[in-house]
Amino acid sequence: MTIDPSALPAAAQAALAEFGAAGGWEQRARLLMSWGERLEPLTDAERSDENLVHGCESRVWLVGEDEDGHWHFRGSSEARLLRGLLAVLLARVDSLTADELQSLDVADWFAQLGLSRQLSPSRASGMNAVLQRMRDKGRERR
Amino acid sequence: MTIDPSALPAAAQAALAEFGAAGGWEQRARLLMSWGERLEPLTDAERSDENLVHGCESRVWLVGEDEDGHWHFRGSSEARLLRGLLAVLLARVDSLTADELQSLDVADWFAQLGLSRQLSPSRASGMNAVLQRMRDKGRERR
Amino acid sequence: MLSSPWRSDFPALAVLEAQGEIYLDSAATAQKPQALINALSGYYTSGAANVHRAQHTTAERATRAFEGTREKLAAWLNVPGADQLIFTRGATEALNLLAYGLEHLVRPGDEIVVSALEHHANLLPWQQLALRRGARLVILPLDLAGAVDLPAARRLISAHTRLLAVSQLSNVLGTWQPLTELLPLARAQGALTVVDGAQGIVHGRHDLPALGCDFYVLSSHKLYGPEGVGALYGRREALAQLRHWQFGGEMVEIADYQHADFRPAPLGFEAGTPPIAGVIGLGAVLDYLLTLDETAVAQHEAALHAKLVAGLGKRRGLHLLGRPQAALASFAVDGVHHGDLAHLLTEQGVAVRSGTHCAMPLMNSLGRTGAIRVSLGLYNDGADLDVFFAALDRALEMLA
Amino acid sequence: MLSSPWRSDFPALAVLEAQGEIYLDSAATAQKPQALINALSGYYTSGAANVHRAQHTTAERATRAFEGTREKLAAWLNVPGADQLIFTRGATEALNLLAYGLEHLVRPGDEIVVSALEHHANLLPWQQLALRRGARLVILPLDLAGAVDLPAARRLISAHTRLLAVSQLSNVLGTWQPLTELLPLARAQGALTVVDGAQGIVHGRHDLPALGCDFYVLSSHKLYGPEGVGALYGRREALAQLRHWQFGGEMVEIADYQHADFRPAPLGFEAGTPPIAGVIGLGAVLDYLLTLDETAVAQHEAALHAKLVAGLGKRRGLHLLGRPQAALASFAVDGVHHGDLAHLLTEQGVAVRSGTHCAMPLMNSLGRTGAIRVSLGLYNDGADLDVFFAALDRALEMLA
Ligand SMILES: Cc1ncc(COP(=O)(O)O)c(C=O)c1O
Ligand SMILES: Cc1ncc(COP(=O)(O)O)c(C=O)c1O
Repeated sequence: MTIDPSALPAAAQAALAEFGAAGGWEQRARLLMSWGERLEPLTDAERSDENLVHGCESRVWLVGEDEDGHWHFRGSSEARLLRGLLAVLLARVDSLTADELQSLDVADWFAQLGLSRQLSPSRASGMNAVLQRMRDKGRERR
Repeated sequence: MTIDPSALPAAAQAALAEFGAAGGWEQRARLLMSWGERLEPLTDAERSDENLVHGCESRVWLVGEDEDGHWHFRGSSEARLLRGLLAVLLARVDSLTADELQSLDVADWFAQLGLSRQLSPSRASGMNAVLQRMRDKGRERR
Repeated sequence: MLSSPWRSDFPALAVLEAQGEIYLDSAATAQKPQALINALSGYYTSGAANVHRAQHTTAERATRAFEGTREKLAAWLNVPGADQLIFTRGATEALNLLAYGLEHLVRPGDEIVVSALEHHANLLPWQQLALRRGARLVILPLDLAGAVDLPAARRLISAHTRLLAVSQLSNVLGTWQPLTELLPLARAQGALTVVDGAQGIVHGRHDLPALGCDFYVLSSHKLYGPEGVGALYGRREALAQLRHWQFGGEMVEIADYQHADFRPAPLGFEAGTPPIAGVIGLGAVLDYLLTLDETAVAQHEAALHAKLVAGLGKRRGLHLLGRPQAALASFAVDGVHHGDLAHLLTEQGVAVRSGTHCAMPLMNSLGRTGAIRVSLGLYNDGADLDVFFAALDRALEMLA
Repeated sequence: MLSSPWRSDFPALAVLEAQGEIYLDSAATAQKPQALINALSGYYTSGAANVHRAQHTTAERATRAFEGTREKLAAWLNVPGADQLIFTRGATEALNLLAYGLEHLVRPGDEIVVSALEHHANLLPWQQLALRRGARLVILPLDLAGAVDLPAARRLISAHTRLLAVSQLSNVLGTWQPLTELLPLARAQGALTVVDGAQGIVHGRHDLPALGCDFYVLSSHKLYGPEGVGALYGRREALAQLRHWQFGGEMVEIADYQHADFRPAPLGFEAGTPPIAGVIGLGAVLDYLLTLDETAVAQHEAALHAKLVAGLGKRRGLHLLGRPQAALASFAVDGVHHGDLAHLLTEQGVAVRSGTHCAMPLMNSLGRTGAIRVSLGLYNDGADLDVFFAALDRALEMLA
């Protein structure tokens, strides 16, 4: 279910605009890398085994806080393109409630960005595992 | 390796002649049944678990004696057509030495009788298992 | 009359017929639809890859198709969450996985309960588990029709019962087992329940959550799919009790030389490269089966089965084993060895199965050394049965 | 130059090429020859049946074809007596079968020896066996080239050694292991020897009796055959030491409710319906491979490999893992994450594998979080490598 873009957080709207304008794989990859660089950094303490998302081929860490029922996640990865994927995912999920997290159609989001293939069922990209971790966090809290 | 028929025991020569003349499956089946009836009977004591040939779907018993290096086998089965198969096998192997048993081409023998299909690799017919048991007996004794 | 509208979807039927062969052994394994052949050719022609491992395009396609089958099978069984389905080599491996994976829950003196009609695959793993752990294997007797005797089951399923393992549809008697009554008896004692759906899955759609078992196993090759593929369904809470069994490949989360952590179900129980084309092929078969009119299939199968049972009932000296309700019928004939009958039916191009049907203890308890089983697929026609009956009569005449 | 005369026998290569994809991940799984596709279609079109069970004609044909593959594989490996080959789902299952089937021989304090480069499939079953039995898992270190260090092995293989399990060809380093020196060290101590031939089997024909191991495992899908099929070879005396593991179906000799006797190898270790079409398909692949000029294949593969290694050697900041001798090469690039490289290679249609390649402990001991692996099949052309190198250079430029 595609959401009216204007209902999206500003960062997500920016992602839509920028990736929508990208001409090919090379531009998309460069965009991903630059989005990755803008990720809020994690502290060394946050890059802990506990925050490691299992099921990714490259290491990905995720932390999240529930602020009045709205979730804020931060994350990082060793790999630059993964950081970029993480950044566009975080842009989309920012401030969602646990319920919204459960029902979010991430495949659709990545499709809108022309990044469908990156949402792999295997552990290679790990975005599915990241999303699962977000949902688990949301569920634990209830 | 097909042997000169005249070198075969009389019973085997008879089998070749009779099965060679059989016109179709029905005649072959009736022949098998009549050959089966001519099997030397086993005593109750000989129909023991020990003499049971494993690996046959229907029960088959086999006993064998080594007379001066030449093997004589007797056998029986609950099933009539199996008794027939056993009879034509016994006709062929009678008086063979252990070495001859090892090298006997049974597939060829059954092929000559038009009974190829009965020499099944599965446990359904069990003729392979019977042959194996004969060979094992021959080998044990050496 | 009684002609299968789906027969031409299965190319082997025509080939066999042209050779004068009639296939009535579908309970052993089913013939395959063209949809499967196309799926296998298509997959191998367009590029194979290993699954869950690499990120390249070929691997992505294979992984998506592979996981797609898991979703399709979940939908077929009304299972919420495809991660409750583990792919195995077949029903047998699924049952072995259970018997080893649940071993830690079985203590000396515990009882494992199976029925008297189980296929070796649903008997021996439990028997051997009982022997390993000093537990007792309890056998539920049957009534005359060939269903588990419920009053006896009420007595035998007790506080000692740790696990109940029972077939849904008997592969020898063709009887549906009273699972709706049996499973609650075990559950009430806190015992785990395992249903062997190897035959049941082929006849009608089943709603596993509604059935209420903890585990259910099946084989693809009986459901018109390829061999080498099967599945184990487990309720989420039940799966969580399974210990890891086979090790290697992608089932591991983290490994060092002396220690390793494993992934949860399903991947944690799928060690090594799975039968990828086979799983994809099963998906294509499910897609095909979904295009069929379920009611029409059920009616056709019921009509065939009625004709089979009625025809057998007319032969003198012929005894049915139990009172078959679906899919197949097994019988013995006074004074005639099943091996002889099978031999003469084979000569006439009729493919039926003879022997103990991987249920030796059942045969012994019925006082038989074996029986002939005739079993049906949705592609069989009434004419197949006519051929069978004619061949049977001729064989019996020859053996008289 | 460097063009594979066999490429057109593998239809997927052209299909992938038309989509702008280059397959360099054959060590994960190989593409399949048309001969396999034909064999699968042919088998399912002309009538499927279960094996070793029924006597009807369809079953006879299937059983003969199935057992025919066992004979062909025995001939391929120069094994005298096809009954020394057990069909499994793959190398992983074969190794698990060994680790469970030999468990009774391992006592607390015994040592099981593996090398530092083992695939998880040849590490975890032994690691877990050691944990179950209170035995010690001993790790043989590697030399700089990536082969087991023989002086260290001479020290570490001792009277405590009960079993040595080692790869023939490393799936990460592409190095042949010094089996001719290693195996006698174990044998001299009365230890059993297991060779993981999953990669080795694909490159050159091997004479198993001459190799002198007790057990050898392989997977069909890496040898251009279908997934879901593998084999375990055992010397007759070694097989006799295996306890039965999975139970059910035709592996039983005699069963009653409380006790059963099992058949010897191979059937006693093939519980349940096997992957029949897959096994028959592997037979067709072996037939196909037999038509190829062995020397020509070896020369082509060696030339491709030399080109691969030389090309990688020219890239600045690129480090090969070990000194690859055959089939594949793995590498890391200073300051570049393997996941990023894999991502950008994928975008350019190049299928290589990145990560730990099911050998996490090896990666850790090499101080790497992962690597890129390029692996070759007999269908690859020199041009595939040119595409790869161009894509690699572009990716490295973007990541610079
Ligand atoms: C009731 C039942 N359970 C289990 C099995 C075993 O199935 P598979 O051989 O496919 O593992 C069969 C098939 O023969 C069966 O009929
Ligand atoms: C060296 C080695 N051993 C074992 C395996 C496991 O093979 P499979 O996944 O086919 O069981 C592999 C394949 O990845 C391998 O490369």
